[in-house]
Amino acid sequence: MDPEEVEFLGEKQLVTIVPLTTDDDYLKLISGDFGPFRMGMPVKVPLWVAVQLKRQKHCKIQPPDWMEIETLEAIKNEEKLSRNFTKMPSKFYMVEAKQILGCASDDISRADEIRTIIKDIWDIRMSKLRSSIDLLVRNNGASAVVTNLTLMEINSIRPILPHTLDQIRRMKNFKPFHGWRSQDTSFVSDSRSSTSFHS
Amino acid sequence: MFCEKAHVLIKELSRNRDALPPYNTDLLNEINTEVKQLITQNQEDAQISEDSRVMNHASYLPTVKIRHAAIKRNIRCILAYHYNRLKCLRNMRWQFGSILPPDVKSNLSQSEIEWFSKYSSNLVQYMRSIGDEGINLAVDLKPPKSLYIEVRCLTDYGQFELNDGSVLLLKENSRHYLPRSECEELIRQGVLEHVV
Amino acid sequence: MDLELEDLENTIQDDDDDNVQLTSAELIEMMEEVWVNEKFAPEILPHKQEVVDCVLGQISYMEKNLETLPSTDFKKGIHQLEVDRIRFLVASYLRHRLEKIETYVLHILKEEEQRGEREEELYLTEAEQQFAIKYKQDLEQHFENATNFYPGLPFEDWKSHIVAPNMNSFVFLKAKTAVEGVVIDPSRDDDEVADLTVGSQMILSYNSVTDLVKKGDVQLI
Amino acid sequence: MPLQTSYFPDYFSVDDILATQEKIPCKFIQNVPKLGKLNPATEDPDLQSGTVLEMPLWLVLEASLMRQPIVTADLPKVYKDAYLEILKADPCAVDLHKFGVYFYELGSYMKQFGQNDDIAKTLLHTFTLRFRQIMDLSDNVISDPNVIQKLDALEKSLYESGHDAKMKLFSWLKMSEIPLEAATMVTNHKKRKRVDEDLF
Repeated sequence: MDPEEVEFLGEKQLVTIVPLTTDDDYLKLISGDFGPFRMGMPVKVPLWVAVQLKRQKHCKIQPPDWMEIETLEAIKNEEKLSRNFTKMPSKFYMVEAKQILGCASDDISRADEIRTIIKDIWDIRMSKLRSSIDLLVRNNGASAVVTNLTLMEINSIRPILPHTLDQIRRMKNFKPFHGWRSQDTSFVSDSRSSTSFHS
Repeated sequence: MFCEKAHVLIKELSRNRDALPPYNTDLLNEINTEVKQLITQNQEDAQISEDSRVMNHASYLPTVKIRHAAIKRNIRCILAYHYNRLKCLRNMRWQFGSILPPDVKSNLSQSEIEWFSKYSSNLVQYMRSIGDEGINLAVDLKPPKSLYIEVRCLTDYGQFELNDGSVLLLKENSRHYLPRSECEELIRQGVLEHVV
Repeated sequence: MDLELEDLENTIQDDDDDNVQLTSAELIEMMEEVWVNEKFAPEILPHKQEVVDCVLGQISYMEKNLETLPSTDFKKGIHQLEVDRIRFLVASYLRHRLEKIETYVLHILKEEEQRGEREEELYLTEAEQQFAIKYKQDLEQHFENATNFYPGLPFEDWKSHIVAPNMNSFVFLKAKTAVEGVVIDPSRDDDEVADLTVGSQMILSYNSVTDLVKKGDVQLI
Repeated sequence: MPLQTSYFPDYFSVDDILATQEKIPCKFIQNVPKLGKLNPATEDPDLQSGTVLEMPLWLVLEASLMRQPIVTADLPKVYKDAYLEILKADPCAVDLHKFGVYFYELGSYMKQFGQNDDIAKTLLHTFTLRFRQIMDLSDNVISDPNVIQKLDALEKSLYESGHDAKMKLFSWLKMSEIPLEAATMVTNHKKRKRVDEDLF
């Protein structure tokens, strides 16, 4: 899966925007109704809608609760101390961070610091992930629980982990694709098979 | 050793995993000749082998078996060659559309050209059947991010009409702000470049 | 200015499951799940033509409505983008299926025939079935052209070594319902099992969860 | 868009055909009349029982795994104890490419010849211990071609799919928008065309 496709799935996450204009009509999308949009009144919309409206200067984006220095520092510390993966505040934290910080950094105080901490958290988790994968492969594992991994993280080890486990499995129960043995018997019992080519 | 030419053929495939070099008629003819020879020899020897069973003479059976293995191997290589070229050709249908550039076409065999046009019409027929009005599966390859994108023209393409009826001139190095859905195909064909 | 979406029937009937009522939002959600499952399952999954048709119906309804909306309305662009997003979803899903059909054409047609004989639910739509049959014919014709230098040449070996998907491929999944006793590696004798709690995620062999994916108890991710 | 599957050979698989083309030593245990030309060392029109030759794996498989075998297979030296010991000692330090381009695939076929399972165990051990190296390698944006050259074909394909994913993630993280691109075949095509033109 391409990262853009993970992003695509993450873009339906709801975020809060503050409209800069008023429009009492609901936005009636196929994927749900959103609105009404009243100047200054926070309202939830899918991330991709928020980005469009922000680009057209129709709104400000309110960062999610967790997108804030102290919360993120706490998450980062916990991630560092814990042997396991901690549960992230959003299963699409990277997508949300990239999109919101990308188009609405003027709506967020200390956006650069936030970006750095999120990148730190990602890096800590990635290095943990690589060690766990290595262990799984060394133990010739046939399954693993990955409950607290987010989709972007899972996608970052695809296809290398699934493919490696596929190959380990093949090496354990190797069967060549050709059924060499069975072919032989039919041939011997019919020594003329090579003479019967003529249709 | 048997099947050495077939091996050369497969190595050629292996070197060109995403491209189509000229259809190797000469090499294939040589392989075909080898196969025909093996078959003829086997027919003779299998007959002798059959007779010698009665007369208790040295058997040609091992000879026949080994040649038979070589025949099968040659066929596997011939088919793998054709199969993998088709896969490549199939990808070209998705990337170039139903009309191939002449120099690609000149690398194909007659049978490949026929296959390509049959595949193309099979695909079109399938795409037409979807939903009420059909759907073009060769576009919308990536999740859309915005309705309009900035593009730079890479060649002197000429006039281009948009769905709203307006016409613009695509000149080399000219820049345009266009609906993504309308220029996606030109980007894939290398006429326009998406400027990020 | 008004989009007249009030007229749009916001619920769609799904005649498969005793008239389950779906909102269009749930429909899109379902289309997403169907797309991801098809993307990651090594084999072709049972078709979801009803879902696809409903989604396409929603799109054309929306597009018709959009024609009446002045392009000055900021909502118009958003609606158009949504239509494009959903069209991508459907197109990508159908492309994945076509690619599997082409790659495993003999295997899929054989299984489909057996399903027909057993009067089971078919996996291909009618149009896909036609595409597959045609694809197989054209492939065979091409192979015949390549081997007709010797009449009666035994070139059918490839049909006894049919290209089939690797059902043991490892996949990531998320449990939508609690499932107990998923056998980790069904092809082996050790009966190592896993229990899936709702929302838990795992990587394991597709073979272990084939039926659960088709039943909708687990979602590939 | 391509179907992303890990290596799983089938009848048309170029890699399987190349792997089974590798030569392995074998000994004829029957006379094979008329096929003396398989042995370049003799003018004898027939191949005599007792002849020792190197033949491609596909032929050895056909000629040995039958009720009345024509040949018995021997292991190529890289699957014999001395070499296996090297792999057991420090698999990560080995230039596996020199052991064989299709080291694992060929090794897997060696199981067919009824040896003990030491080969199988060593292959798995080697593969799983070298995995970290391959993963780390694919995680680098720019990788050292000298290191990549020391991988066997299977490892290389894993490296390539891992590296490809890494590059996609890398550009996703870096860019605000991923550009729509010309089809790879179109760009390759253009490149080739330019090369052709340069010749004149």
